[in-house]
Amino acid sequence: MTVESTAARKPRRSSTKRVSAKKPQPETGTDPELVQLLTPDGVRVEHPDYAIDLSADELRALYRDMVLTRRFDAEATALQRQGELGLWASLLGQEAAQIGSARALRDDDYVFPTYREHGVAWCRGVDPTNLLGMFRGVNHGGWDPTTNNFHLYTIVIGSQTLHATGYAMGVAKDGADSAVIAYFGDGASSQGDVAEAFTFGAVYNAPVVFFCQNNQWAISEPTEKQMRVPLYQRAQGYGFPGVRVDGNDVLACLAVTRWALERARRGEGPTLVEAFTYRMGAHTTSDDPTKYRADEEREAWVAKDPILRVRAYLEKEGLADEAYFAGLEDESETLGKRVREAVRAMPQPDQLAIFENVYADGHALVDEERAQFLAYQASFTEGSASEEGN
Amino acid sequence: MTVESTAARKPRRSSTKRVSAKKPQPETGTDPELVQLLTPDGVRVEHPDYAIDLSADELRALYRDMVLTRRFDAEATALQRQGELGLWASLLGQEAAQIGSARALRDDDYVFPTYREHGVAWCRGVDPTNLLGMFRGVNHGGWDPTTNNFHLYTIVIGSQTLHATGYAMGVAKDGADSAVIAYFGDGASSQGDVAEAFTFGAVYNAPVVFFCQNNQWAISEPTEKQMRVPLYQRAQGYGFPGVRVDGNDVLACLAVTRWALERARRGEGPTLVEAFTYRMGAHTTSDDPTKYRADEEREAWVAKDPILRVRAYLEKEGLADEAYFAGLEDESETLGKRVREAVRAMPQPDQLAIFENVYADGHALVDEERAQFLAYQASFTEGSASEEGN
Amino acid sequence: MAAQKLPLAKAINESLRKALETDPKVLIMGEDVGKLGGVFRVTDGLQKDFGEDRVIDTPLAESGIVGTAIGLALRGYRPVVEIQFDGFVFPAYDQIVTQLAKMHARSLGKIKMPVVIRIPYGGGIGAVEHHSESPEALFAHVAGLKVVSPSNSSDAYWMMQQAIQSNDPVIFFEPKRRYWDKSEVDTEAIPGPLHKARVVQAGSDLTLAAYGPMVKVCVEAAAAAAEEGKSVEVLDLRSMSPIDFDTIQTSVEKTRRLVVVHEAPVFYGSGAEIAARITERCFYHLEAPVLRVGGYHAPYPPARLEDEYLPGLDRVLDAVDRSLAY
Amino acid sequence: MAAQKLPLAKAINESLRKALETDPKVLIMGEDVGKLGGVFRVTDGLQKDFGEDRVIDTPLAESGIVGTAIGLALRGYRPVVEIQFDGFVFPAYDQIVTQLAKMHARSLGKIKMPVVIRIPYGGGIGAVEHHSESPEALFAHVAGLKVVSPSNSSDAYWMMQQAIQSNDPVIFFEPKRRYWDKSEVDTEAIPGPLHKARVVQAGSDLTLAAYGPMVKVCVEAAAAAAEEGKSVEVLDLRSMSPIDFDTIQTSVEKTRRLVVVHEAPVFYGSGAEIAARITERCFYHLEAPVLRVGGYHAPYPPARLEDEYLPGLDRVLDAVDRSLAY
Ligand SMILES: Cc1ncc(C[n+]2csc(CCOP(=O)(O)OP(=O)(O)O)c2C)c(N)n1
Ligand SMILES: Cc1ncc(C[n+]2csc(CCOP(=O)(O)OP(=O)(O)O)c2C)c(N)n1
Ligand SMILES: [Mg+2]
Ligand SMILES: [Mg+2]
Repeated sequence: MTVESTAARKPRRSSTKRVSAKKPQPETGTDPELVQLLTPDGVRVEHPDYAIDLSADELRALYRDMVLTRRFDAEATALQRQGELGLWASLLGQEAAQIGSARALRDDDYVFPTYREHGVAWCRGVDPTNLLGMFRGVNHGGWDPTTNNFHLYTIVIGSQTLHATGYAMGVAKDGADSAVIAYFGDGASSQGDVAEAFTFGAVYNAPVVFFCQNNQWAISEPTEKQMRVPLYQRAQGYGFPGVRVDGNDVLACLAVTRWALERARRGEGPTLVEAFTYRMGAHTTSDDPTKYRADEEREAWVAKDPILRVRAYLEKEGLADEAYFAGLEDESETLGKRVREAVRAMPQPDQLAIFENVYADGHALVDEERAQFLAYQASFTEGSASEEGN
Repeated sequence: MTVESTAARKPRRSSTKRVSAKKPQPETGTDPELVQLLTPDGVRVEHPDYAIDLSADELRALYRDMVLTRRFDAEATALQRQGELGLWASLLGQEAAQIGSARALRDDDYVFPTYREHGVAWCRGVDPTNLLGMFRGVNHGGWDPTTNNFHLYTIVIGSQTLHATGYAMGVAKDGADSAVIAYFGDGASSQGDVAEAFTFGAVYNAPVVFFCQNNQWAISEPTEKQMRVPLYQRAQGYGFPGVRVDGNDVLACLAVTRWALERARRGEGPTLVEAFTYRMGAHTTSDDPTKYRADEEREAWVAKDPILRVRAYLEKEGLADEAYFAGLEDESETLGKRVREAVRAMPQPDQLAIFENVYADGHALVDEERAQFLAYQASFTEGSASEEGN
Repeated sequence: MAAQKLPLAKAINESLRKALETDPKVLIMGEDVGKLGGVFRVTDGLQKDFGEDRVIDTPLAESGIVGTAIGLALRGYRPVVEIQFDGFVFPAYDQIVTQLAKMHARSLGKIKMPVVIRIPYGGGIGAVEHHSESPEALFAHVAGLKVVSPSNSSDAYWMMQQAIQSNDPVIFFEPKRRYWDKSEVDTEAIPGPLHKARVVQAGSDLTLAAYGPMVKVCVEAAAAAAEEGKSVEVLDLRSMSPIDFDTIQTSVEKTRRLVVVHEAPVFYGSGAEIAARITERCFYHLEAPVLRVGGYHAPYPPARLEDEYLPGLDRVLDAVDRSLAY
Repeated sequence: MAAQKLPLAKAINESLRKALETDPKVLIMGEDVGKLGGVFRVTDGLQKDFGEDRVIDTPLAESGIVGTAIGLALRGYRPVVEIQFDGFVFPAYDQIVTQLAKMHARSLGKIKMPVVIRIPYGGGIGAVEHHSESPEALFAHVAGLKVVSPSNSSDAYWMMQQAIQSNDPVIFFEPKRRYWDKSEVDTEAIPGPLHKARVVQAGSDLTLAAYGPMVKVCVEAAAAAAEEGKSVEVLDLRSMSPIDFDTIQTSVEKTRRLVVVHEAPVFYGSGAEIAARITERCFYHLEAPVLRVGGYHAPYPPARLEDEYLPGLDRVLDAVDRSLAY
């Protein structure tokens, strides 16, 4: 490796000697910036600004959502390994952030996910098997967004935050009191589109909640490569509040998102919620995290598992008994089985689907190419028929 | 005009009733957020963080810069009216922001302007007539950026902030202690590129100063259409300091920019400086501000004129006498005359310039098209020659 | 208002006004479209009459404009977005290409994207860099978009009506140097389909095909050629995606010669697609290769060179002569 | 290292390593290019050996990546930028088209822009949306850019060397489904010019012209055609801007038939430009219109339909037959 010939100069600063930026990632638990209502050990704590009071039923329901989501997610990972899916993006570790925020929503609220919001989809009532079509490669999005007010997964990082903001502008125009939530990741926060969404949201005072799951990784890049200070602080400079919440605490995520949605409904404009969590798995099934992160980091986060802490709490408080947990276990297995079978049964899409829906009102060239395609296909059938005839 | 049939619904919030955002534009003079060292009346005030101590020579030099810049700018406006330029973007009112910040620079610092930084160009030693080529339509940028470390004007709003950041990353890599300054406007602050520049600047701790001239207008749009809170506050959320300075106070602009540049040189990373000023003229000579803003607003800002306050100070303190002002007047007129003559003398560019410099290493098609063009042109000469021969 | 003479810009203004009146879901969005009425005054007076909720001055961020327009369309609105100049559409290119164009297909037809993106385009007005470009090929190549350009006031009026009614995204290129050209607009005439080419004038020796600002030049060229006894048919293509190849084919089968004219650079331009496809369709009819006249493979030059860069009357006639010489 | 068999991805890796070794101004930038070595491992091991100052993991912002690369180039660096997938280049499109491409001309030649933008492109790997596209025409239309694509390991190695040495911005399209294909690389062979097409195999009845991933398909098609007694010449164009029309013309003057093949949609694709220009150059030689085989005017389909969407052996042969039938 050649070295630059800068020896003659006397640099007052070299890039390696530069003052290192404030580390963006404080630890959970002891961080005053972080809203927490349930500690990793399952102890309920109070927060002055974000109170929550849930019935046993409601607590169990949140727990159930998380367990079933994780089970579904594990099944999808397995299906990818078995070759049934081309790819899977696991949400492992982010169940609390997703279930907590999604359960704060009303039916008339609208959700703009990225590609990892399987728990949110679950809460919206999207059949989990519908999520798998795009990962199997049979479609680019297998559900009707308007049925559950749950938009299609968006892969181009950050784009959907603008769609959410525009939708929210429309909600405001309609005089409705619904709210909109846009999910995005820590990596996405670097995209210009997200900044523009903040600007439009602020300027039009749109009823939108920007919900960032900071899972501390964007594929192989830690958050230090995206930001120098915690993300939630960015909101203030755009003129709306930002809150950092323990993303592995389903109660805190629920409480903070509720508050943010209420602000939106009251016409107080956007909020940025940064759910501080951890991507416990690989980025996707194509990824190999051993290339870039230490096992110990993951281990430390297992202790903060979003599901275990709720279970500990439920058990400690006697809010669920063995029968409940066993029943849920059965339900999980049934879900896994149903998903497995549904995926395997998914039909190969019709070839002509290539030409469908390119336009809503049609396009002469698409018609022409479809016709050519059909003629071309037919030439084989004829050809092979005549060959068979030989 | 048809009205939407929303009468049946009971909106809890209509878009017109929404809570209005905090007004982004506090008044100068009394604003604790605003760094000021010289009041509109020409009174020197002190600021705890930004001290400055200039000799009479230095003060007069700043004054001279501003006066000559304004004179040049007026000449260019006149030349546009006379049809010598296709367009002109006047800096009227922004002289202090430009001269103050530019005089804080060292020769080895690098400047990335937008299209209105005529005062900065002046301080960098770019011959003013060179600025006029692009406005006359003879080139897209008539100076060698590396001669004066002054990049070409950039018209696509916001783009240059990323170039500045990249350049600054390179400075850091080289171990040099130069700094980089990126100029942009209040409107530009909405562009995703500017946000990305903030992110890259922060993450790489690049020695770059983001210098926004908030002249309160982006063509016809007031800053309320771009932001909800004062822009300087945005920096904090990206992890570096932001300062608002009285943009009509050349001393404050100089002091704050110096401080920001020193931070950059010391390896402390980016700074956002928001120079709060006012576009006293039209956006460009094509613009008609009477369509969108009241005369009174402009009048109020005349009282805060950046040049008058320095003159008042110089006179009050006896730092310049009548002879000085008269001499400067002469110098201004000479400059105006020189610019006028130089513009009129600018040759029509050679037609073949179309094909020059498209590539550094050439391109077969450009060569082919150039040859065709020449042949085509030649066919006329021959044609007309033969016609003449008739 | 029935038939009247209007400048092209005013025809669009009237068309937008009509749309705002007719459909409460129609919105106008863009930089400076409000009080200023846009830098070309195309939206003049609309905010005053329809309010800030319908005619929206946006932040200076093209990706944001198109991205929020997509969101508004999802909510049931029909946004008509203005990009201030051709050269400033690129920050929005990602939203247009990866989101707007694909949303209908991605959603298996569940989502419609009735978004119009208005772009004043082309040169000839002596402007600075980025204000004179013709990027239509960069949109026409992208499936999911429709791309059109009117050449006269009547088309400007009616094509805008049709674009707004379309359930597909339409990139609407407005020939800025024709904004001030007046021609007849009949607001009660029932127009033909949005994507159909028009025979501007019939001819038998050669076909000139153009769209937007170049139609006028071609008509002038045809007149000049007529003086020399050459009968030139002029087509106004009106739509760059889809392209009405049938009309071109019919014409070429008759004239046996085709010259395509556009301001955009020839290399990878729409003339290439037309030449390729018409040659395939009319291989045995063509007496000469399809010739193309357009911009060079060079950045749009400084204003004082644009007359050399733009395909003008003489360059069109030169191509006509070269074609006829085969 | 002299001649050896390498997968295409590894050849690029070696080429980048060589460039980093040879020129201290060369930088690698992009998302995940560091420890991970990129999602395709093309930059594997480079950060380890050359440090974080030379091989730079960037924030997730393509406009920022290209924009700062421009700044670094202004400072004298030679950045080699990775865009993770074809479908993610669009956020950077504005910086590429309005800044990178024009800086040299805008500065009257004072500023050079030696920036390489690497884009893994094309389909065939069963990926999700945005991971299989072929947007080369969207760059080739833009003056100031050079656009190339290697089809084999040797070209991958050498064209990358040449692209990095170029003082012009080069968009370097890497055929991702060929990343794992091994072929001979001689790191001491002196290569021909970057923008010259190569006759892969000679033939006399018809010319197949392709680049990147489609060259292999065309070679297979030529073999299949040979079995039926048809002699097909195969050209690897290697460069989409400039296009080496001379080599194509020479071939077509001999074979009198041309079929252009690419994955990108046919409509406004590079095949259109080639068809138009070759028809003009070889009008009296062509026995059949230039035919084009490529993607449809539709978004790249879900993975389980890509075999139908991509031009495969049979579709190429179909075009060969159709051409020969004229
Ligand atoms: C515009 C764009 N660039 C690059 C990619 C490739 N990519 C997919 S996911 C990803 C990382 C995203 O990180 P983050 O936003 O933190 O979300 P997470 O995956 O952690 O949920 C990248 C770079 C993309 N999808 N879109
Ligand atoms: C990307 C882009 N969009 C739109 C424009 C058209 N335009 C030129 S200047 C301008 C307003 C800029 O406002 P601001 O950033 O405040 O700078 P100022 O003109 O006030 O100095 C606009 C919209 C442009 N040049 N670039
Ligand atoms: Mg992440
Ligand atoms: Mg401004």
